[in-house]
Amino acid sequence: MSDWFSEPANWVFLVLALVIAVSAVRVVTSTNVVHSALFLVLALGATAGLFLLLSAEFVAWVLVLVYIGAVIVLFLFGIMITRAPTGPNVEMDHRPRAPAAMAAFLMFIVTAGSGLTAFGDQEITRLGDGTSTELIGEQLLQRFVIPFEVVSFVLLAALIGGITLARRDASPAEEEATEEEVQA
Amino acid sequence: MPLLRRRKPRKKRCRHDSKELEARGLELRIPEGGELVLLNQFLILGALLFSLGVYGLLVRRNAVMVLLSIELMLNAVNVNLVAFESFLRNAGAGGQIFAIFVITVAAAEVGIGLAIILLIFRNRTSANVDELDLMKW
Amino acid sequence: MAPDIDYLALAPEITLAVTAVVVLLLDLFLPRRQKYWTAIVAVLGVSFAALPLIALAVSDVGDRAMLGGSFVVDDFALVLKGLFVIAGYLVLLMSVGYVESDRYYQGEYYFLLLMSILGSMVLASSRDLITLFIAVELVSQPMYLLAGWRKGDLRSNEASLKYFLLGVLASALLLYGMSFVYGLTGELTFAGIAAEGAGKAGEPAFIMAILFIIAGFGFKVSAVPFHFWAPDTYEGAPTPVAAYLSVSSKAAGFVALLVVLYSAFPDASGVWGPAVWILAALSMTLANLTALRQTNIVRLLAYSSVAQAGFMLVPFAAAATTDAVGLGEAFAATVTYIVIYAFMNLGAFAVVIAGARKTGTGDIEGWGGLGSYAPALGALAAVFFFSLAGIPPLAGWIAKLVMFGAAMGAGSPWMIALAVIAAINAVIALVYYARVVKTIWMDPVPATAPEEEVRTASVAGSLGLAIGLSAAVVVVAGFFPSLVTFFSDATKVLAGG
Amino acid sequence: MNTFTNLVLAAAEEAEHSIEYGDGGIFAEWAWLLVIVPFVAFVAIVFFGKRLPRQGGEIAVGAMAFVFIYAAILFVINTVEGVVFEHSVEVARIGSFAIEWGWVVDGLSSMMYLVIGLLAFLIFTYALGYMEGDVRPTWFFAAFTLFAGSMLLLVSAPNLIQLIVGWEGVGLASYLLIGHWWEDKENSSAGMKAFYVNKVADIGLVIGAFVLAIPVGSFRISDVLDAVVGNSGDIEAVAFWGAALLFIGAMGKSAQFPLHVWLPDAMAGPTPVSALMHAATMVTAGVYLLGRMYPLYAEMAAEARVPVLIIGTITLIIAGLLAVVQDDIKKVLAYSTVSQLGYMVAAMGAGAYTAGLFHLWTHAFFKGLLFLGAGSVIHSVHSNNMSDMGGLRKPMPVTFGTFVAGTLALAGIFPLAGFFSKDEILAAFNYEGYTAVLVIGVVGAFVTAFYMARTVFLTFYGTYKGHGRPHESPRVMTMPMVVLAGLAVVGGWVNIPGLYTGFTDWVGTRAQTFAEHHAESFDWPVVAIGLTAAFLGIVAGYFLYYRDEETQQARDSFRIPLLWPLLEHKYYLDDLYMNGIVTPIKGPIARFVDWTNSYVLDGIVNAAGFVTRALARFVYQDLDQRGIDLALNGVAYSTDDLAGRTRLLQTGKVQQYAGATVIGAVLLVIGFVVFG
Repeated sequence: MSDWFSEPANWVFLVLALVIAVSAVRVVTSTNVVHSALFLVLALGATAGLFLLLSAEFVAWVLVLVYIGAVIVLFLFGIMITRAPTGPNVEMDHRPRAPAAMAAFLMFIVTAGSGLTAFGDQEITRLGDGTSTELIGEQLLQRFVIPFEVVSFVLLAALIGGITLARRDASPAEEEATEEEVQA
Repeated sequence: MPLLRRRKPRKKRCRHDSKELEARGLELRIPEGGELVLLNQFLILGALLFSLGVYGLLVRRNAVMVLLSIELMLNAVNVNLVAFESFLRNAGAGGQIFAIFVITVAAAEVGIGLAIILLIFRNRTSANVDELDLMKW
Repeated sequence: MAPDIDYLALAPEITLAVTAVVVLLLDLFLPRRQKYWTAIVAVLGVSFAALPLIALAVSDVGDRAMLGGSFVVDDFALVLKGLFVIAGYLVLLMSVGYVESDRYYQGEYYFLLLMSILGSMVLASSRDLITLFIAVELVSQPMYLLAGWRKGDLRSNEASLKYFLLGVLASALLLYGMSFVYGLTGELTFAGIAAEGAGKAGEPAFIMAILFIIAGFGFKVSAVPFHFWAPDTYEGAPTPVAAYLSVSSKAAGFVALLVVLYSAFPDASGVWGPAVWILAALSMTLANLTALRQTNIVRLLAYSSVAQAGFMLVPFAAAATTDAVGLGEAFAATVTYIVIYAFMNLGAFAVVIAGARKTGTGDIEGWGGLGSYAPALGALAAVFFFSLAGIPPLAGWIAKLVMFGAAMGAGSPWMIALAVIAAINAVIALVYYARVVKTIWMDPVPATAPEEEVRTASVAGSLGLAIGLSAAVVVVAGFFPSLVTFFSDATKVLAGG
Repeated sequence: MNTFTNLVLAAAEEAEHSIEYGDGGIFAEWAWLLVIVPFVAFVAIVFFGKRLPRQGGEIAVGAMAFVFIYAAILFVINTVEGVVFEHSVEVARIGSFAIEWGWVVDGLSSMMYLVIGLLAFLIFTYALGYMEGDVRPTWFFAAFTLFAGSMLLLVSAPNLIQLIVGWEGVGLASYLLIGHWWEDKENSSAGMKAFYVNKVADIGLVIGAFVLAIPVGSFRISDVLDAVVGNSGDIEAVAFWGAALLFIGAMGKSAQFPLHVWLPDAMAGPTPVSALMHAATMVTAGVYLLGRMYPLYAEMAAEARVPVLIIGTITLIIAGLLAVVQDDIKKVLAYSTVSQLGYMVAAMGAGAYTAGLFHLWTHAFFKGLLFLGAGSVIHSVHSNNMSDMGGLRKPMPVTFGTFVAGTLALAGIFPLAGFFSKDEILAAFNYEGYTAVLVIGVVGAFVTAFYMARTVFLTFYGTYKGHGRPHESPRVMTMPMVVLAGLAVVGGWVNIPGLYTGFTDWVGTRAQTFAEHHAESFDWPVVAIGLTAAFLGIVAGYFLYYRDEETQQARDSFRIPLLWPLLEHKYYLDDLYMNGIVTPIKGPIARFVDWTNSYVLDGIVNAAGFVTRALARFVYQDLDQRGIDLALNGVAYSTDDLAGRTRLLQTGKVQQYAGATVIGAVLLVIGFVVFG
């Protein structure tokens, strides 16, 4: 065990993991929606740090940009627009929580257990050998060009559909009016 | 640029000989010294995130909170994928690319989810998922 | 260095993508009253997508693989793409009248539907985890939105949210499983996974990964216990969307399952066979029992579709206990069932759309006497429902026969037990299918029925065409099953049969 | 390497594939017309029937006339030269199995063609009169034609798949026909009941077909039976199970105990339907299946004949007793049919292939006749209940005469048709040494004669108790009855042991040879016992129901409640107590004591009748109505109850669904890791 602690990367890991774990717990237990969202930012930020530790820079920055830059802002907008109670709210959870906790616990046993049985004490031996962003870009546009193109359609569909669904409907009369305006 | 670059070879800790690795079909991986960073520490963190996400999904009443929990679960997958990628380090960078796709898809999902939540909120002035049981049995 | 792309192989997808974008652009410039052009373009685009498929089918080049074997156009992919195109075509036809009649965003509606069809097309060719995952997402995400398309209807909102939340949960499970498959084998392509994973079938982590993937796709095919969204979503969603969910989306889930299980985990059939056995038995029994008590016709069809998914899973379970030949047969049996199911279920939904307009209700009781004022519709309803029940000589019977053949052919006691469960369930299913037919034909017209002119109003042309085409297939394939088995035999390539 | 093109070519090649053997001649080669013509007629009636003067009835009758004439020609050819012909066309391949359509012309099938063609022709003609002025005659004739066509498809099947298709088609058509007058909810429910019960039994048929086909690698009946006869392949291992499972299917269609419950309810359909269904089609399908697969039962799966024999025997006596207490004339005949089917099945179980089929043959004539007669009576008095009839001998002479001929034939009186066939079955029981079965068979013969005598006396003797003025039916209805009456008299003369055994030769003309257990000549003691039992039955019926109108009424004053206790629950119980138990005990038993004092000899005969009736009442009220119906309803209820519970899983709460998904996935993993 002392060997493990003698490895500086592990200290970094420990700190990041602790931050991630604590913020993740707060995400699911906080009684304040905004706090939850901000803790999610923290968890994701620390995850990005973890990715840097694993020398996956590109993914780390994508995570920061996409999540912290865009998704969380979206969330905060969502929270504001839906006027979710931003203050502490004890009614945030179902009662009793035990069945949910049980299910989550079983899930943890299964997911963590499979990792433990499969990889035991195998090590990440090439921690520092980062995959270059160049390779990722090349791969994305070579081997994974089809999913790359398809995912753009996923985003487009989500965008178009999301706007259509979320926007307030004008009454038919109003629509007619705007249309006439446009045509005029 | 990697955050930590350690090149000090520590051969004695290497638990895998190349033969075993070949048997695993990972000929691309060149053992150059263990660093005692276990794969499992990442996987267990991933499992923890995933399970916490499950807990939040099951227990939160507000739909936005449920969505936040789902983001935790998807993030757990990213942790797994990136950790596996550094563990395997095969030339394709598949794990990282997979993670990028997961992030993108998750973003799309958040957009869709918030649109739906907004719609429901407008119609019912509440975003609590447990109040939605018009249809059952 | 440009990626090596076979454009002919991609032509069906490209056609659809272009159509979708054209629909979207057209929608911007069309005045409100002429939005129906989007429907016409969408239908035409889907029809055109069939042309390259035919060209590929008759071309002399064999399998076309590209991008390191992660995108393959073989007979399996062609057959299923054909199915997706036809099913999409029928759903579009069903949608036309339905979408026009209310305040729907037509352009966006067709765009999203086309996106989902595009996703299923890509899915059929996907041979690596990333492509498969993205394709699955492209199939589902537009559907999350379309389920809530009746924006003012609380039920539709609820349908959308339930589908979305459970869908995302399923995606998360799927991804978690996939991440472990990647970690354990170091491969993303199915061929690589199959090669690397050969000796790993007994590892708990591998078992977990496979089962999570099954759970993820189990959601898409709505197998018990991952089916809960289906009844609620079908009931609340616009009916053509429910039809699409119960046919194309379900078929996409099956295609994904077939591809993953047969081509990525051929050596782990000892794991997924029994798992699928459990899902099949649960799906058939639970859904059929619950369907007995349903009063809403769409909800009844939802449970029916869950039960049918159970029947489709039966041959999968057989794969675990059989030899290579049996594997191919089990594979072909599932494909046969999916193809036949697609037509009979789409037909049933189309009849439901037409019938709901005539009777003004989705309650089965309100459908009493439909046969007396709309005999053709009543007769077609009988055709589809009896086909779903597996009454010869309708096509549904062939599907059941093939399914039984695969189960019995495997010969193990477990499979015979499953065949018996399936047979008992076929009887239970007959009860509720026949009850609908009986209500339509033999019950009096209820007092709540709308006035004469609504009841006898003619069915919209496109909807009628959809019903007619489905009925033709269901009847003709019953007499000439080789029309279907010919194609499903061709798909055996994937199972190495 | 274009796989699609190759597959097209291969498929085209395989479709040509067929087998033929035996000397067919043009008539055997064209025998597919027998199946196609009714289906074409069906389509024609559906689309054009409404525009025709008789609403499509003429097409139906024409098609059946064709079937009859063609079947008669085939039959004659077969009697002359013994045709064995089989032709199959591949329709599709499923896995390694070919799905084929084809037709068989051999002794067994040509006998069935003739029975179906003849009965269908006569009954369709009769229906022209009977259904005049019906609410939807076009629908009726369409479904009726479909029914006959499906039966012919079943009989002509050279493979099990086609047999199942025909089998299901018969079930579907019967559902349509039984529920024909669906304005009355009971009728459509009866149709559904028949459909469901048959479907339950069909599980056995379908699985049995696969069980037999898989080791042989073919669904072709001739392949399966060749494997059985040649003892080749793995068929021996599955023979018992295959045979037993097929018998479950046969139990459903041929209304064997305890799956007979649908048949009495099926009387809700129009009488011509009952006649065709119970004489020539539907119920004979099970017996035909046993006959078709008989080489399997003969040797290899001989143990599977034990349940066949037991079920058949139970059915013949229980259903016979049930017939004694019915007031509805059609129900008497319905239970009588079940009972006679019990004879046929028991004969098959005892190894008497020819005897079973012979009884099928004769039974078709006299039971068809009796149903037509009953229909004629019902048509005239507008009631099914014998308590509304009586004294019809004079206003309906033709009906009376033919009905009596049918009764005597059914009772097995020499030299009518039923005598020969029933005697042959009893002789087979004796020959095989099944003494207990023989005794039950003889008692059954007594019961048969008794309830038929009761029916005749209650219907045609005494005074008229109904409303209106009964009248003879039109000629279009009476002519078929006269023809059938003739056949009921002479139909048995085709197989007189020691004199002329043409029937044995006909039905023995088939591709596979097998050993049959058969008595070669009359078994005189059995003949004597059987005849005596029949006579005693008639005499008992005479004493109980003939002597004068007063006693007739008093002795039959109890009314058996109608069969649907669910719907009239309360009424049913009251009725049961009053009429079913109290009155019979107060009245007839008191009189019984009186009789034994006055006429001893007379009393013995009467006692037999009363014991029969008491037993019958027990069987009907306690066993059938309470026991079996309750058991079957119990299954239905518990299914329904279960449905009510499973429904509650769908709580509508999305997070509970999510929980179920998570738990489901996790438990699967845990289960597989721990137990796998």
